[in-house]
Amino acid sequence: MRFSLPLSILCSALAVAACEKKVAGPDHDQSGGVQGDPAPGNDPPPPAPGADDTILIGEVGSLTGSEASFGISTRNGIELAVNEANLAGGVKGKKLAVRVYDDQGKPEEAANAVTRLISQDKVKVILGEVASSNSLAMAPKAQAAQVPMITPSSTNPKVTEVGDYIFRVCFIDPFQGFVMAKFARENLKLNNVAILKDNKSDYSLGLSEVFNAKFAEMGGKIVSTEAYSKGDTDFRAQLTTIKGSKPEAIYVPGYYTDVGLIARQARELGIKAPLLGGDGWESEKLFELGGSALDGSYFSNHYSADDPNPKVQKFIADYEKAYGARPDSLAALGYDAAKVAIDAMQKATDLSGPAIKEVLAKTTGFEGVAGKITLDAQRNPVKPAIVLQIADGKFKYLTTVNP
Amino acid sequence: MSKDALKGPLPVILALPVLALLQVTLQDHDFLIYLTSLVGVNVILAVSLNIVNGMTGQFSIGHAGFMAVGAYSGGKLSLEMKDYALSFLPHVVSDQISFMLAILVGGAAAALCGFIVGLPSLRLKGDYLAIVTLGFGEIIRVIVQNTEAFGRALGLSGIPQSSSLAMILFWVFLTLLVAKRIADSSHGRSLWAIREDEIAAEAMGVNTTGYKVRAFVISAFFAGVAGVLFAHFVPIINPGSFTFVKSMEVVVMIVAGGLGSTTGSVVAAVFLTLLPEGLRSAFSRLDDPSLAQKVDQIRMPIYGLLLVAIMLLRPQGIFGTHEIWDRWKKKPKGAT
Amino acid sequence: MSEVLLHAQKVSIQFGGLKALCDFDLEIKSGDLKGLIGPNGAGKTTAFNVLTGVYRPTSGTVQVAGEVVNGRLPHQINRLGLARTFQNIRLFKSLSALDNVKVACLAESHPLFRASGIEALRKSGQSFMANGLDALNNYYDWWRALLLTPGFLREEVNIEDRALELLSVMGLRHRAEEEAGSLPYGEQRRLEIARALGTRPKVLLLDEPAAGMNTKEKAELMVLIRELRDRFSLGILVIEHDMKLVMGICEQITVLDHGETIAYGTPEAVKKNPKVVEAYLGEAAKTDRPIGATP
Amino acid sequence: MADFIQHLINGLAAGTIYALVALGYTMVYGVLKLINFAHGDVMMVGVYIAYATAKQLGRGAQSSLLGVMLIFLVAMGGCALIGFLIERFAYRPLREKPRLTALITAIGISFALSYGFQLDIGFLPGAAPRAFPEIIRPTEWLVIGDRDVVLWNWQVISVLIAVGLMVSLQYLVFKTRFGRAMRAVSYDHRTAALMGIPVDRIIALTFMLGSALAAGAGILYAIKDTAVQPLMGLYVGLKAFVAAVIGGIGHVPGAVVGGLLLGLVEEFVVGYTASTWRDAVAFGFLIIVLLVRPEGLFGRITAEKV
Repeated sequence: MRFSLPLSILCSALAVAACEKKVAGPDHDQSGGVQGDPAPGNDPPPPAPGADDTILIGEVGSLTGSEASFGISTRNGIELAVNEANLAGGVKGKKLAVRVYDDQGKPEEAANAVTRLISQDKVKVILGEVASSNSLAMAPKAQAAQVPMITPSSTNPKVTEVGDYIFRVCFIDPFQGFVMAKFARENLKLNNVAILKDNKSDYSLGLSEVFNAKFAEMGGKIVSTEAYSKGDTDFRAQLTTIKGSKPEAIYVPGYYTDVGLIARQARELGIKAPLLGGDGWESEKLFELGGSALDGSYFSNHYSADDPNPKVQKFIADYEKAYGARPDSLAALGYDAAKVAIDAMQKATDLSGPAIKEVLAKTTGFEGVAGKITLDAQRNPVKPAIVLQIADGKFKYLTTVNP
Repeated sequence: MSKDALKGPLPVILALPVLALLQVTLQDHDFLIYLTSLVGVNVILAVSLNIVNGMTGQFSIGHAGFMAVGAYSGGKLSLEMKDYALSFLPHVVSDQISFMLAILVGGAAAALCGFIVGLPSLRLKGDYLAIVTLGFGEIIRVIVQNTEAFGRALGLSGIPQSSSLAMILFWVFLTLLVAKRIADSSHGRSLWAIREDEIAAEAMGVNTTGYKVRAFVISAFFAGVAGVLFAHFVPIINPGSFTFVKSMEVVVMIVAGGLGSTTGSVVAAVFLTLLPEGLRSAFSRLDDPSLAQKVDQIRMPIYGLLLVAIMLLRPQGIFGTHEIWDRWKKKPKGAT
Repeated sequence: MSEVLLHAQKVSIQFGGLKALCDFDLEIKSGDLKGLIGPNGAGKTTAFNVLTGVYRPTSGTVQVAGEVVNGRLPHQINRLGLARTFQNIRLFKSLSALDNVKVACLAESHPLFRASGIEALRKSGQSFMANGLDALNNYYDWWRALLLTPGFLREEVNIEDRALELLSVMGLRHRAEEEAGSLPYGEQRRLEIARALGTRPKVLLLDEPAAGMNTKEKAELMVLIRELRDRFSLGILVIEHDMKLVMGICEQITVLDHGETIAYGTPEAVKKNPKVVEAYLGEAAKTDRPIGATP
Repeated sequence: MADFIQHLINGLAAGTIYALVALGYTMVYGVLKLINFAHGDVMMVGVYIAYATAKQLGRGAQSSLLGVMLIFLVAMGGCALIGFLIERFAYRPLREKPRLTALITAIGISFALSYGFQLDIGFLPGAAPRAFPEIIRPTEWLVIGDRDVVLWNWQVISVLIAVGLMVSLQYLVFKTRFGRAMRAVSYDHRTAALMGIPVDRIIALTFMLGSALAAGAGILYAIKDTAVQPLMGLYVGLKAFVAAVIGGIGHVPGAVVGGLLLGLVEEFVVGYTASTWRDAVAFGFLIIVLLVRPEGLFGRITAEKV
């Protein structure tokens, strides 16, 4: 009697586990024909989107938690691209569908989600993640299952080093750090710059490291380096120390949630030097949090909404119509990643992993909204970055820096 | 069941062929294996935390810290040993031996930390201890974040994925066995006594400080083992995986299962790990799969409310301090 | 004359400015049955706490079985052969009565390194090494439990037998499986004594063992205490408010008032001591209860 | 030197907030012997209430004296209500249960609030941080050199408010009937009940007072750092708890000194040594204090009655 409740819970838990069991694993080439025994009571695989007339694309993103806005932008971009493709008749006569899983920004959940996409949903292509550590959690699984994976916006070089099934459509950290260093040294003619990095984010650490090296290489001087943790709200201690080193600019390669507050507090402490940053800055929210404190600051980015290219303008108009907001870089990159994937599936001889991979590896001159994508031997795109200036609560296109 | 039937290391030996069979049967079910691995790790975490929080009545909320110590030390070791193998053995065997070594080293490193954190429990009680363990977890995270060798914020990737279902289930089984045997022994009774009344226990000749520290050490060892296992099936370990939130998840499991009940910890750990997956499975078959994405969003607040509800309605959790195997024994532990 | 098992010499303890106990002397040998009385707040329980190591004395020495135990922890003192009960019953409430006694029936330790060797190390100044070996011993003990070695299983059986025997002695055999917290008051008091006996004490300190008992139970308890002394050849020290009980069983009585020992001697001598009468009259006047009367 | 003075100002400004939140911890601990883990999250809810009120008032009204007072009043009142509800329905039923039960409940409430507020369902605000309106127009009060050292009006105002609150709390606890009742409950609530003190009401009032205090502290915090987000309470709460323990939990001036001390220690460690270790500072400090002087700077050792 006393155990009836726990037992029933146990049973239901087992039932849940059991229904996972019904779906057999993917066909491993290396498993040499020996397949897992079908589980007892073998039911047909789950109905709905998995059926024959649709091609399933898998996506993993952080849709909840502090990085939710990144995941949501990316998802919207992907959705837009897929809808366009479906309107144009789909791929090989089949409709496309996207299966999205949330990983809450945690690598173990990302690995879980990607395993689920591969072995349960049997997706043809995987798109994601934004954060490099999460992409690194997914990549080995995709590589092992020979499912091509395209990350829209993981900038750490390690991601594509995992294997030949891993691609990306954004430039990598070393390039972006280099862009800002070059811009600061050559365009702004700065000599002394301080760095304020986010110690909790590999993205921020990567960028500041490259900036540090390149800026010094070009003859500039890094006068002080301080750190904070994502989610902090008081940066005065670091900024006061930075102020003492009298920099001409402060490189803050962080996320907009922190940068807005950093800018405000820097001005409050009497720091007049402009801030420099990376693509993590781009968000309408930056202005809400930072107000006018950010005027005169610069950051590098993937694309600019000012780009007169009709393709870009159409994307912006469509996106605004669908989601009621201006697309940011992550949306653009998500859109590009999906476009590249769809294009590859169309061109591939069949929809097997290796076939799609072959086509993807040969991507050259693909017209994306965030620049022309040509993949190099490391499956990284070679494309320019742009530098935006902030003025009067707007991002203003300033210049393009080529690799 | 007579005690002699399962004496000494015999159950371990009996379990091995069963695990091997499972391993062979499930070889190609990637997702199922991944899920079972996660469940296994959570079970080990919950059962080991139950030794400190449930049996000994101390309240540690920094279990993820020990897990991190194990994951990073074991993971780093595996990463370094990746290119070495014992030449006289087949690769698979050699890999498993170095994996086992990594597990033991990771467990030992965590146990050492458990000893260091256990020492302040000489002087601290209840809430204070809770905060110190929490602080310990945070400090571990900061140390990892500042150490280049541990990959800083990005984390440690490229650890050989040598984990197997058999290995994980083996350690789950070992943890359970240890927890059960502790609970049934004179050591276990001393821990219960400390939980009930520390002063009386001390007056009855129980070295309360020593026992508390030892409980911490054992609990930390298994948390460390869980960490090493985790590091060998998740392709990247990252400070973000071992935060306060992870510790709280484990606390929710043992509180829901019943503080002090190993069975309860297992059931709650299995259930709470599979619940989001089950919901995701169920929702993704619906017409509107977007519901599946919301599962995780509402998980944490639900956990919080669950804790409050359990404390108010059934503070002893599902099982209280009972165990499933109490049913087969003549004498049950006093009902709570 | 048997050896002195518990010996307190000029023991004092101070809390802040308050002297809770002052120059307390006590000697207990095997077979002794002594009483400690005094008005409320006289420092009786404090004396117990000092003797058992809960508080560290400010001055003076306490010796148990010939060893000075000042500053040792309660469990170490207990291991030397001093056990106690508590005024406000402190049983392990949610454990069964049997388990309560089993906790106290600590297993003999089976050290990897011999205790005498460790002691020698410690005496030669290498306390770090000694502590290390001690710790190893402790962990080694757990292995026996984890591997269920035959020796360990035998020990568990022995512990259970002994615990059941002690329950029988205290007339609680039939309550073995019951939750300690659910027993009636008088039985809880007896269970506490059984638990204390589990630690194989040489000296037993009973803190108001008869509190809350009815007359019949008290009479039984008096007989029981004497029996225990003879059966286990214990030295017993009793704190009790019930004068009839104290005067009835104790051979020697110490009287405390405001932390000071104001009288010591046989029940008859103590009863006649004017200081005692005065100390108690102060209270008796308030509570309207003459010395020696049962309320 | 200018750096040093600026660090000092920053540290005191941060410390003031910790001190105010720590006061609430200390008060609740005093009467209930419970570490109210949810205290920081109640503060967070208070800030959101203030945020919503300010938005309702609109740009002009929110920074008028009346507007500011209204914002404080609404937020503090709202939090007092939340504190009352939490006490009444979550802690009171558990008062006679083991302390662990209440601790777990407190952690549960903290989780439910901080993660519940991250949802974007219904009125809940979602995870993204929002800019807190400038309800006190920032004005420089003191500028040394070429803006080498800057002191702002709100920094002075928060210190004044904190000192004022501390003094009135000290007065309340030691000079009023309510305070006497509080102390009696703190000493032994069963005996206090026998003496005719309405224990339930005293505890509820203390809780409400502590929660209102948290709301006040939260608003000052939001003014300082100009942002509000659901997880803000978790960290500030933990640090304030550390401050309360450092000062000696249950001790009113101790909480203030502990808070200021923690603010300064954090500031100087970050400013003058490696800023990457910032997150470990508070806990490291706590562990050192607990090991060296477990009762805190001003606390007294209380021997457990045997």
